[in-house]
Amino acid sequence: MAFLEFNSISKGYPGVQALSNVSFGVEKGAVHGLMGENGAGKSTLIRVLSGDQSADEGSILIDGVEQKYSSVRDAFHAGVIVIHQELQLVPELTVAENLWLGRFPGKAGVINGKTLIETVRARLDEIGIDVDPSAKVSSLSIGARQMVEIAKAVMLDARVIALDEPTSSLSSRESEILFTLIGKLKTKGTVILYVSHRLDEIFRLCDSLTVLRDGRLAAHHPKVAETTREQIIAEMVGREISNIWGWRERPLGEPRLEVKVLSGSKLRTPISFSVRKGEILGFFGLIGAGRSEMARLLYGADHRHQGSVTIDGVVVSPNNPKAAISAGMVLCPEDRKFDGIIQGRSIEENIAISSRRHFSPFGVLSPKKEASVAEQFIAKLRVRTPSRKQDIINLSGGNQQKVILGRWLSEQGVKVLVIDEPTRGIDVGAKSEIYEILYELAAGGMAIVVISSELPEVMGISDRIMVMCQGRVAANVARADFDERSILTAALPDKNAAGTV
Amino acid sequence: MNALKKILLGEQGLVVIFAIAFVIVSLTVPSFLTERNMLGLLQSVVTIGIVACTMMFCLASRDFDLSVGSTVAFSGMIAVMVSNSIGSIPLGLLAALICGSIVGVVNGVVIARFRINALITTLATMQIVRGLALIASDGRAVGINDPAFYQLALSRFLTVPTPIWIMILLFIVFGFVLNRTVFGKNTLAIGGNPEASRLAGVNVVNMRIWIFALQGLVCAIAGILLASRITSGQPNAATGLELSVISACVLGGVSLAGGRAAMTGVIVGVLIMGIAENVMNLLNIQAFYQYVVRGLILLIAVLLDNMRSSAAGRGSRA
Amino acid sequence: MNALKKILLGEQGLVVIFAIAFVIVSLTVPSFLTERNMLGLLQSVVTIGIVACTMMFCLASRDFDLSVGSTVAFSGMIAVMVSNSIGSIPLGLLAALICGSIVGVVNGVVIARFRINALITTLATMQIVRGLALIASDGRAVGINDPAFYQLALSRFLTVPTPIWIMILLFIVFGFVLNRTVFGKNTLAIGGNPEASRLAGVNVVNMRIWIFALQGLVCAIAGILLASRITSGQPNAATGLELSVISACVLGGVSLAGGRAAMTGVIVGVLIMGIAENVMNLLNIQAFYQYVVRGLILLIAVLLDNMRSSAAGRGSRA
Amino acid sequence: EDVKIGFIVKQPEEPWFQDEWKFADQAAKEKGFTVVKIGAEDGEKVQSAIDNLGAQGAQGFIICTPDVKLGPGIVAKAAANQLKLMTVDDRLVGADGKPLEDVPHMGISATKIGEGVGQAIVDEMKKRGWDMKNVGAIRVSYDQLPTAVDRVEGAISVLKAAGFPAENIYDAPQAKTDTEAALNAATTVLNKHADVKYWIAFGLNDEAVLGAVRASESVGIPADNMIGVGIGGAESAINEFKKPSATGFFGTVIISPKRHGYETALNMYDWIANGKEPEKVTLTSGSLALRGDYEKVRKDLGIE
Ligand SMILES: Nc1ncnc2c1ncn2[C@@H]1O[C@H](COP(=O)(O)OP(=O)(O)OP(=O)(O)O)[C@@H](O)[C@H]1O
Ligand SMILES: Nc1ncnc2c1ncn2[C@@H]1O[C@H](COP(=O)(O)OP(=O)(O)OP(=O)(O)O)[C@@H](O)[C@H]1O
Ligand SMILES: O[C@@H]1[C@@H](O)[C@@H](O)CO[C@H]1O
Ligand SMILES: [Mg+2]
Ligand SMILES: [Mg+2]
Repeated sequence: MAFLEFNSISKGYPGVQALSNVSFGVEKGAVHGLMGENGAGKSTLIRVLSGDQSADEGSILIDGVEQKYSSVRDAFHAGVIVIHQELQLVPELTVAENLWLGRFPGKAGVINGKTLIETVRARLDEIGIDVDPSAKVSSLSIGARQMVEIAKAVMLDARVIALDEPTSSLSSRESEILFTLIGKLKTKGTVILYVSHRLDEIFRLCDSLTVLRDGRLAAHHPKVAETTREQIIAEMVGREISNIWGWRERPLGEPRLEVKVLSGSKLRTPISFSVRKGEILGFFGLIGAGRSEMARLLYGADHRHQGSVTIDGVVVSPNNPKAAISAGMVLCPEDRKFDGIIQGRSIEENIAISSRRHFSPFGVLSPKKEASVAEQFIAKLRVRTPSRKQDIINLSGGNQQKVILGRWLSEQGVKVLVIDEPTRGIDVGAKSEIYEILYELAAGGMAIVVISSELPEVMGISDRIMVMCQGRVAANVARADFDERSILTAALPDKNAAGTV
Repeated sequence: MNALKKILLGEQGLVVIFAIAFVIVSLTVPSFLTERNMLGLLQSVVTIGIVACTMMFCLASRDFDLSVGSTVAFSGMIAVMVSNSIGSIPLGLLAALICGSIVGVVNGVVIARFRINALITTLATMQIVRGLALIASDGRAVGINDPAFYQLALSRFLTVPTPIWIMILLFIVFGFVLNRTVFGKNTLAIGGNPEASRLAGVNVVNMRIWIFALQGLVCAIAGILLASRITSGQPNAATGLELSVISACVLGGVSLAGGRAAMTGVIVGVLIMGIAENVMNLLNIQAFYQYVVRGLILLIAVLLDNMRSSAAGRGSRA
Repeated sequence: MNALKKILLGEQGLVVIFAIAFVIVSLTVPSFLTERNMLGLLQSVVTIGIVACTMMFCLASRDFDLSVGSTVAFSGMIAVMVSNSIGSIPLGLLAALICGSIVGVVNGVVIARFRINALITTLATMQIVRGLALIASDGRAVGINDPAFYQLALSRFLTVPTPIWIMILLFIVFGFVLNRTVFGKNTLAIGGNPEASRLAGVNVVNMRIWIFALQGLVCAIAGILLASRITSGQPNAATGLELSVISACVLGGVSLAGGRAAMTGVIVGVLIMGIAENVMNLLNIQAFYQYVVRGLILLIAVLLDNMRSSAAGRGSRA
Repeated sequence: EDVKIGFIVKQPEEPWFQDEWKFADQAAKEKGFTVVKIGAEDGEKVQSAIDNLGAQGAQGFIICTPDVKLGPGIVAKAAANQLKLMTVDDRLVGADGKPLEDVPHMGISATKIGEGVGQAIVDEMKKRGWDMKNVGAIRVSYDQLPTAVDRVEGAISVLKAAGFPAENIYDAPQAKTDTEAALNAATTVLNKHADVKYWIAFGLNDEAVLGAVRASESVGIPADNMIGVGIGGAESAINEFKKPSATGFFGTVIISPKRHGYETALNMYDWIANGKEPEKVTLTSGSLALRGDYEKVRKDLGIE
């Protein structure tokens, strides 16, 4: 019998059967992959495992013992630790406090602040995570926050650790740290459940694999090595996807977007570049390289120190998102939770929030038109939902991302599209569809800026790549010269310090 | 059975619960369901009802306004004092509307532009505006010189007094604005996630200022009607109005965390508050017990609504 | 210059601003900085100060409590009535503490367990508890039989009256609890991110109930001291206390969005409220103008604090 | 036909109004009619209370209005609901500030009662042989309530007439009408004038004066050096007299809720049932009660 057993787990939400009758087992010391399209039920399964949600039916066995926990605390005592898809940190507390939250050490409820920090510092050093334990989490970058989240799981001696898309906001370097950690845990016999949409990672890390589809078990592979990418994709999506990037040559026109000496408080060195009609310009860099900051400055989301942004020869002014949108530029932000989704509102409203001004005479809505736009993008982006009226908060992470994309793709008269991490958390099937949409838009003359931390993605879809490092442009590479090694080298900070650029 | 469940748990569940309660009260409380009492009841909720229209927007966009009571009193005073001194009622009303809006704009600018906490800001303006009303009138009510002013409240159309019509009109207008206009949807979006809304091109600062300005304007309307009904401008009028209005809104399902609001809910909330008061007086319930009963009604109403909505599984992840 | 900037913009900036304001007031307002006036000032903020200790926890965990004023009055009544009827002051005090805690637990259970909005719940209990206080006493003040009860408020230690010591003690205790205990950290965590806290295994429901229970207990302490100071239990005491206490907290930097609180801030907030009142009376400012001045002080205090913290670049994206 | 009359008061929590209601009920029991008791704290509540009475078929009502300037509105509303109208305690005035003579009224003049307070203080100061130049006066004020202003101004007018120096009268504005607020405001005044040894205090009601007395105790002024005279004479004041040793709370001007509650209700009943219109104006007076004689005074007024 396997160490961790799921027995006919079912879980429904109003209008959605998130899991039906899922059973599989994982051996001790194995890393087990969990794959599936957005909304397939991966996070739900993990939430059931973590004691956060209870299954409608079915049971979980660890080491042959049926688990009857009803809260996260019980699960923790049973040795189960989960890192959720959305970051679960308290920004107002320090790193050390976050790591100990829920199980603070101390006598009679009194915390010894110093030991708290020192023990955390020691553990972080040991596992190789470079974060100050006394720093408030609110002062950390997203990447650093993700590392803190991961440290949370690794610091405690758990029997089962589940990681829900841990690398979606990590750079390759930080991902490497995580992979090393997973290797160490494996040797200790810990069971690791690993959710990811990145096939590379699955093949590299996982021993066994389960594929979910529409809440059901689509496939179970006791040995990952014995399957192929194509097979897994087919099991997930139900069809074959041969070339996920699908890039093809496009004619490029006049410069459409021109950016001159742009700088702000988080991006001190001024940046200049331009994008031509029909061009897809990729921005690559490590996390914290300043790409998102550049995009926000470009869009007027943050205060600009200097610089100008011109679209088709017209200067965008004043410096705020509304003006940018009227001038034909839109930004799809990287952080869907804080900058993207509008909680409590329906999918339809989340899609139409910006574009509805085109079909709302005198500010009065036309519900029919709004509905049809929403339906169009729900279908086009394969958003898994029972209805367009569903509250966006009830969607799976990837589906939320798709809705936010839909918001910007449904805009009319867009001349410049800036997308920050467009496929973060999105399944393989939908990815290729999104790329297709980008090519179509580019072919129609749009200038597109894509920011991504996934090198294969930037290389796969861009006509040109600008590499950023520590707030500066480190390289500007044409498609003909794309080369993984040189792009990565340009992105690494150490070399910049040596002044080789 | 299932159909009943569907109705009770649906969007309009609160309305249905309310309707049932209404029928029960009508059958059991003598002289409740008479035309006279109904009109009296409606008149008694005119101020709360009118102000709730815009408070709904304020709460839906995650703001908060404690200054409404003072603004109602202040603009009522202004209407009477200006009418008296200039001798023109229309100019008096205009002055009141302008003053109300100014209070609103000041609130809005301080809150949205200078980014000061709405609770503190409106707590401050609540006191400042009340102080101004007291200073202007030396703490005493100001009588209305021209009896034509009373007609605002006394006149009737189809046997229903004008203030009730105005309240109904505002319910319709603001219901429409909330559900059917970009303004309404943007309000809800700001409440759901202000930063995301800003990035989606909503001018959040301006929207918030507009909402407060509207709130001030609507308070002035309520203040004018109140002055006309009580035939004087009273600097102490409408104290504590803010809590009643906010309760009515929350009772009607408006979320203090923003992003959730519905006009029907608010209307029901307002009516529940009014009916509770009305019925307690009809039943001659002792003053001290009225406190307890009022509190219990509030609790039961939200409990019921909560049972309903959690049975419907809504907001489980919120 | 730079050092000054650092002090002003640092964590303790509000304290520094306050200290500067204090010095200015001391130099300009006659008879402000006398021992007698200082003690009088401190006594005048005892109720607000004591209740603010736990209100801070309540707000920091994203909750809200409007029932504090009623609970203070109610438990004061209980203390007096039970002492009178049993003839034992300790038992009277015990009864008051128990009753206060019960109100708190009821609030907590309804809010945390039944998931009812805190504003509505405490608005309801505020009325219910006030009603109970009125019913229990038939709306009348109840005199204290045993003069020993007065000694609670009249006795002094090192020339400082006992209530002030108790307030200081509670400041220290709750300051310690907030910063140095699991309870305090969990409170901040719940306010900062309730979902994350729940997922980290913090028993959010129990924590919230505990916080409300403490709030009730502390209100009872304030109620007892108040009854002793005014030598009777008064059912109408402490109306409107809730807003003063919440303002003091917010003024002191406690975030209504939860997760941010500091005892020094709250103390400063409480003192600002007390000093404003005291100075206006010392300067003989007319009653109606006091409203305006009080409002302006509130606004200026938050504006200053805001300028400070936005210059420090904190919370730019929050 | 069943007689039903309303009794609307402005501050239902105040013991005074509780008593008025109690005595109205007593009359109702004796004559066999019904009293509907409604609290209405502001003009809007008054309007709906009258509507409510009309709707439940009352024939008339008695009111102590939250503001006398509400007069015309109340008269109009009563007429619209065909209700007979009488006022108690406070008399309605028109827009011009003149009393509405047509409405029967039973009450006390706020100014008169204030004068009573002033007189009691002046007499006692003389008796104790104080030199008014060395005496400080605490005017516990709540100026947003017109009755409160009239009362303290009444007291001040008598003080001044008796030669009390106006510059020795210090304002202690209450933020609310409870004892704690009065206590805090009075403390500041006492501390500001720490050199003054002898003090007098007056205010809106007993609670206000009690605050000043408590303040004097907390800064160590002996009871003999304080003369506070309140208004009302309900429990708050009685409790003070019951204390084992005398406090600075010297006396209170008791006004009788008995006549106000009982007689008005009876008059209204007679008016409805027998068509006998009440007197246009009946003024009652307050009587000073001291620690030594309060029981007797209360008995004389028919309370208890
Ligand atoms: N609280 C909820 N209410 C309603 N539906 C829900 C809720 N939580 C999840 N769902 C639905 O359950 C289904 C499974 O969601 P889940 O989050 O498990 O997907 P996932 O496989 O993790 O997807 P992704 O790759 O996008 O993260 C989705 O259709 C989702 O919309
Ligand atoms: N929520 C936040 N609040 C304040 N600052 C933030 C926040 N998120 C990110 N930052 C700042 O932005 C910078 C980059 O952060 P982040 O890790 O998000 O990089 P990224 O966006 O993934 O990378 P890039 O900037 O190259 O796009 C950091 O310096 C960080 O301090
Ligand atoms: O408000 C007062 C009340 O307190 C009582 O004293 C009777 O007269 C009223 O005017
Ligand atoms: Mg997921
Ligand atoms: Mg980025």
